[in-house]
Amino acid sequence: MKRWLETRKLARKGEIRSVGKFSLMVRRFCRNKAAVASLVFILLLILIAVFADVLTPYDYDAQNLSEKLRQPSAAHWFGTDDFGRDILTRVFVGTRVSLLVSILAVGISTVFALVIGSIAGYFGGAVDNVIMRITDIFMALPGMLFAMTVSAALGTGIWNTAIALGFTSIAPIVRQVRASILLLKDQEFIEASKAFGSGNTVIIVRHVIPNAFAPLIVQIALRLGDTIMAISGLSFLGLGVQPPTPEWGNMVSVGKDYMSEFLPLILFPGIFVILTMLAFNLLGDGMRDAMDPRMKR
Amino acid sequence: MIRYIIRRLFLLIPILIGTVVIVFTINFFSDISPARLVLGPTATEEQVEAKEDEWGLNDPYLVQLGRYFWRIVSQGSLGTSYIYNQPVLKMIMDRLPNTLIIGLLAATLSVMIGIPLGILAAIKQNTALDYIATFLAILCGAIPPFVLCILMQLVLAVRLHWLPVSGIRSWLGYIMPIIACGVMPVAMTCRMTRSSMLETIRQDYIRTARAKGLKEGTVIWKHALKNALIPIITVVGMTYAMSLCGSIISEAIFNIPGLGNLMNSSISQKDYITNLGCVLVAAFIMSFVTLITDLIYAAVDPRIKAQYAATGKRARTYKRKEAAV
Amino acid sequence: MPVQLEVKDLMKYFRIPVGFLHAVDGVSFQLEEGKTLGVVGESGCGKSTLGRAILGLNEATGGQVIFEGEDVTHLKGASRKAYKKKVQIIFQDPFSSLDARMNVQSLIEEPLKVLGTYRNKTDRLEKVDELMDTVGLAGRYKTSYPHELDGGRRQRIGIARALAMDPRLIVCDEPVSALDVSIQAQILNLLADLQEEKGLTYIFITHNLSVVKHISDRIMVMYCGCLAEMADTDSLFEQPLHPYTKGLLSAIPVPSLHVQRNEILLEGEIQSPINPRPGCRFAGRCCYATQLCRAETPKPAELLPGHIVSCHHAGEING
Amino acid sequence: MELLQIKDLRIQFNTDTGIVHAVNGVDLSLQEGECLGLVGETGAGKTTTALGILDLIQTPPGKIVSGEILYKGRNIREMKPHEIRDLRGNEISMIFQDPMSALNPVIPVGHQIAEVIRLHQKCSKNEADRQMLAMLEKVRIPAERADEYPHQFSGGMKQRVVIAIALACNPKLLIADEPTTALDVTIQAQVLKMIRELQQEIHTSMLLITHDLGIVAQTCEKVAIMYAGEIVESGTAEDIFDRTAHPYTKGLFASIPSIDRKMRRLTPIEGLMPDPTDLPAGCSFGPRCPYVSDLCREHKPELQEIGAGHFCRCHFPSQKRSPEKEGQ
Repeated sequence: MKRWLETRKLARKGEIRSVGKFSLMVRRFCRNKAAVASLVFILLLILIAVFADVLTPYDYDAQNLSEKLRQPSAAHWFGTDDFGRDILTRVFVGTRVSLLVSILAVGISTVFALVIGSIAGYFGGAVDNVIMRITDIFMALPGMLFAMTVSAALGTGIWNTAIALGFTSIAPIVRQVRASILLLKDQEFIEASKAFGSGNTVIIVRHVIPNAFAPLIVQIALRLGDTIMAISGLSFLGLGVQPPTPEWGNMVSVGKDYMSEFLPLILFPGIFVILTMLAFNLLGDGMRDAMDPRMKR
Repeated sequence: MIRYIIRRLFLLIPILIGTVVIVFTINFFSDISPARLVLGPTATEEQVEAKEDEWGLNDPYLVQLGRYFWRIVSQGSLGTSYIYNQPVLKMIMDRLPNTLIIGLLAATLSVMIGIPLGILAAIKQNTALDYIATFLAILCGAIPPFVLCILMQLVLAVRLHWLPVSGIRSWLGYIMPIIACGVMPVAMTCRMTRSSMLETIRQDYIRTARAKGLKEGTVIWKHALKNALIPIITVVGMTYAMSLCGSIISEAIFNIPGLGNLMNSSISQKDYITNLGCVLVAAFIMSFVTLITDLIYAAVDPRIKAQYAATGKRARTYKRKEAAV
Repeated sequence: MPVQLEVKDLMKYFRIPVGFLHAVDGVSFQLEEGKTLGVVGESGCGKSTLGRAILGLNEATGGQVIFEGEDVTHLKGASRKAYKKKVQIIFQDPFSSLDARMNVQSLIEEPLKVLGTYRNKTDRLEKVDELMDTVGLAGRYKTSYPHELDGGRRQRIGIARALAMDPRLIVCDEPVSALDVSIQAQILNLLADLQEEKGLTYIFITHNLSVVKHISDRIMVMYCGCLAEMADTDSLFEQPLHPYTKGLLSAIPVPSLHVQRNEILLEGEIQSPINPRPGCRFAGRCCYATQLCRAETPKPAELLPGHIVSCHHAGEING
Repeated sequence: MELLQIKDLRIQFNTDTGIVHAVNGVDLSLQEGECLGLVGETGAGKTTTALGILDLIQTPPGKIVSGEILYKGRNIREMKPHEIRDLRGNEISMIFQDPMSALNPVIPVGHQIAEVIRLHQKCSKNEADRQMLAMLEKVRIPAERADEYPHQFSGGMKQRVVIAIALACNPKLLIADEPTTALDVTIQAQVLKMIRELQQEIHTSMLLITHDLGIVAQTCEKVAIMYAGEIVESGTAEDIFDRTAHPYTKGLFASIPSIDRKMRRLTPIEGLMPDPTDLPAGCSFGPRCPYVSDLCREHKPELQEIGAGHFCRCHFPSQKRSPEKEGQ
């Protein structure tokens, strides 16, 4: 009944102006204020990341031992750290590091997972079986332990951290990609296309990938958030991104030692991590709801 | 059913072997020698070389790997730690109880809070209660564990002096680690319960139950909850699996001698053999909890039970039919 | 009229965890050009699988499909593509058989791209206009998406897509089952007009007996993967020979207060097509069943001219 | 006396795209022991009306805006929740369209039947089980299958379980919402026969909702045709089938391929049902009606009595009586 009503309503509208499924999604998304706010916040973070160097008059690495551990002031909005460096600048540069590493990591894992998952899902049979048994093994490793092991083996730094986190999150994405391809494969429109004599490549390119794309975007948004959390966790433990390169996690780690007398070094990076995580989660949820309107009601 | 369990237990073996092989391979190709770390920078190349020979680190890949598995099968030993010079198994067993206590309590806590809160939010959908619960759940899911641990330490221990800053000398020491491990699972369980309940309440059989004249409470608790449980069980299972393997970050911050702490130190100190032992134990815990989860599925949903029973028989029927055609 | 399609002892088994599902089990028929064969049966009787096997969407397990004198059962590559141009399908659910991301124009253009006759886009779009006109879709819907249209219009898109290949034979797999009666009538009229205009051959698969009677020249009744009875439409409705057909016909609810029917109520349920035992598959529900029926699968036999029935006792039952 | 009387029932749904007028002033009445067929196409508001009777409309988004639903003279809309619950499954029960999803998949079928007996008859568990087994026997399901789960039953058997649940407490009124649409023809015949027999056995009145005029002809004495949330024609089965008055009803008959007569072309109703968020000002069937006039476009016709007990919502009912029907 509900589907019918929606269709009927749109059937009338279709005579005036046509609305694609995508623009319908955008409309539903825009109605979700929290998700739109998150999107704005994330765009802001990206701007901060890009212009981190010019937003403040300080250099993130410029030490000033006479000015160390200062509380927030007009000159240093977020205060200064144990080497007298401006915390605001370091949080901004940390934003760049976190976003860069997580985008790289998610990019790596998504590309690999897409290829592997599509092969497993679309062709099935023995190939699928082998791939799934291997992912079972990877899934049996606790995520943080695995990420730390790989990270320790590869060494620290932006690229190594990205590769470590990317590599360790391939398996769960492979499963998701495979599941959504399996779901798609049974759709009648794929069969309809086969009835015209379309080959596998045509079907994958024209139907499977575009249809698997939307749910994948949601996954990517959620993954980006999770990865930022993992990066800061690794950096906090001394793996991942190492000082002097600022990163939210390693800043908090330093702040921990001055916990009882000096808060800004914990507070500001902490707030940035929490807000970023919140934003990516709300954005992901908002996009999922926009795609599957049933969940909203 | 028993056939299914046995089959699953056998399938554990390749998974455990696989995890060890993966981690072993990663460690094998790492270029930092544990011997160098143990002996310190002053040691000569020869001393390092001798130490590596003693540990068998200069043998070929397959020999080392084979030796590791052979030691497990023949002696039931996971080797001796490079750093602490103690049997790895003993080190793990000493630390496991602390992790298990915290993990079990944290996961149980999350179930006790997350599920009821999720159900409540679903029943009272779009009310203030629902919004608050949903917002709290999203917020709790967004706080990284290290920030949460430090904030708790700061407020509850350093400022208020209610709890010890770290260590588990008294039972009070367990409180913060349990909360730290429990917050994220509470959030996940709550959100999953809410969305699963909402999905179930929309089903036709719930309408049938209402049309019977049942009270709303009976409809929810008897007809809806059992159907909504499957995805909830998945999340709860994951929660238990993760918690029982120990939280590396919170054990490090609260200085708890547990499995997570051992993993952390073995990784940072390149104590590869201890690391492998931890991986093996963690993978076993993860797989075992997954198996339990799958069995609970069958107890909840008769359709899944029927499916398991069918997979047990499958192998034989297949062969017979193939012969026939 | 020459025979266009010949199906010989077609079999399609699916492997499932507990054994084999005999979806189609030895079906044979011939179909003349420009005629309509109605395939009726209840859910799970294998009628859709039969249609897909003829198209090659499910490769047959055994038997032969001969189209215009050529064996097309196991085609590969270019010859398979050539066959698909001549034989097309219209699906039951006009919602799931259309990719929701594509608008009407690109949906109808898709088969034209595969076809490859129209090299440039303008030619293709011209053809799209022509097809939309043929199936009665107003040009203003070109930019609409399937979810914005009602079931009838969506089914028209499906028909246009099938026609794009300029086929000789169309398998209509329950094309009107998802539609309301008033829309159903519109689509049935369209299909009849197209057949007249283009001399198409139809295999019309449905569970709705009134619809099948309306549109078919000849009807095949399937039961549990097997052919139960096949005859010209009038002869089947006037003189059904198989006990199952009799029960089926008497179960049709007729929208009139003045039709008196001697109701033959079929008891029991349809037998599972999974690992069936030998014997007549209808024996469990048949009031005439004997030891013979349970032991031996009946062969289709031509009891009256052009009237084929698979029943050991068809002769005795019908005197 | 009327068992059920619905007066000017209006139900709306608030959706993103606007207010959906699902039911717009429906009047129905049902005598004791009678069987009324409510016929209409998808989206005509049949199911919504039925759910409205049992107060099962999901609120929000749905809402009963106005009207009375009198059951034995009492207005259900004014009853307290516990009074309505006492009616549901006990005095008024419902059979749903899709047997595949109407049964709870994780509860044994026997328990699902016994539950409603225990609830309304306040009896012991053993007594309820005894009655449950008797009920299973009535719908011809072997008693030993009571402990099985819905997924172990075929569609027809599931629908029989649903019937057993609905009739377990000998209701006064049975609302059957497309009870056989999801079933095969031969199974449909079995289930319909069973419903009819049981209905007569326990003297239940029935509101049969369907889109299939054939089923109505077999089952119902009274018929009401629904279009766009309104009753457009109602009367005895003879009135509707032999003295068809409303052009929509006529159109429905002309759209159905006949099993008895050969015809080359069908005469479908052109166009689509109006958008329920934006109904036309005058007659809601006007845009599709071959006889439409300016009067129809401007003024909504009222339901008027054109013969004893035969009502029709049309400005020109008599002129449109179908000539070819008289031949039958």
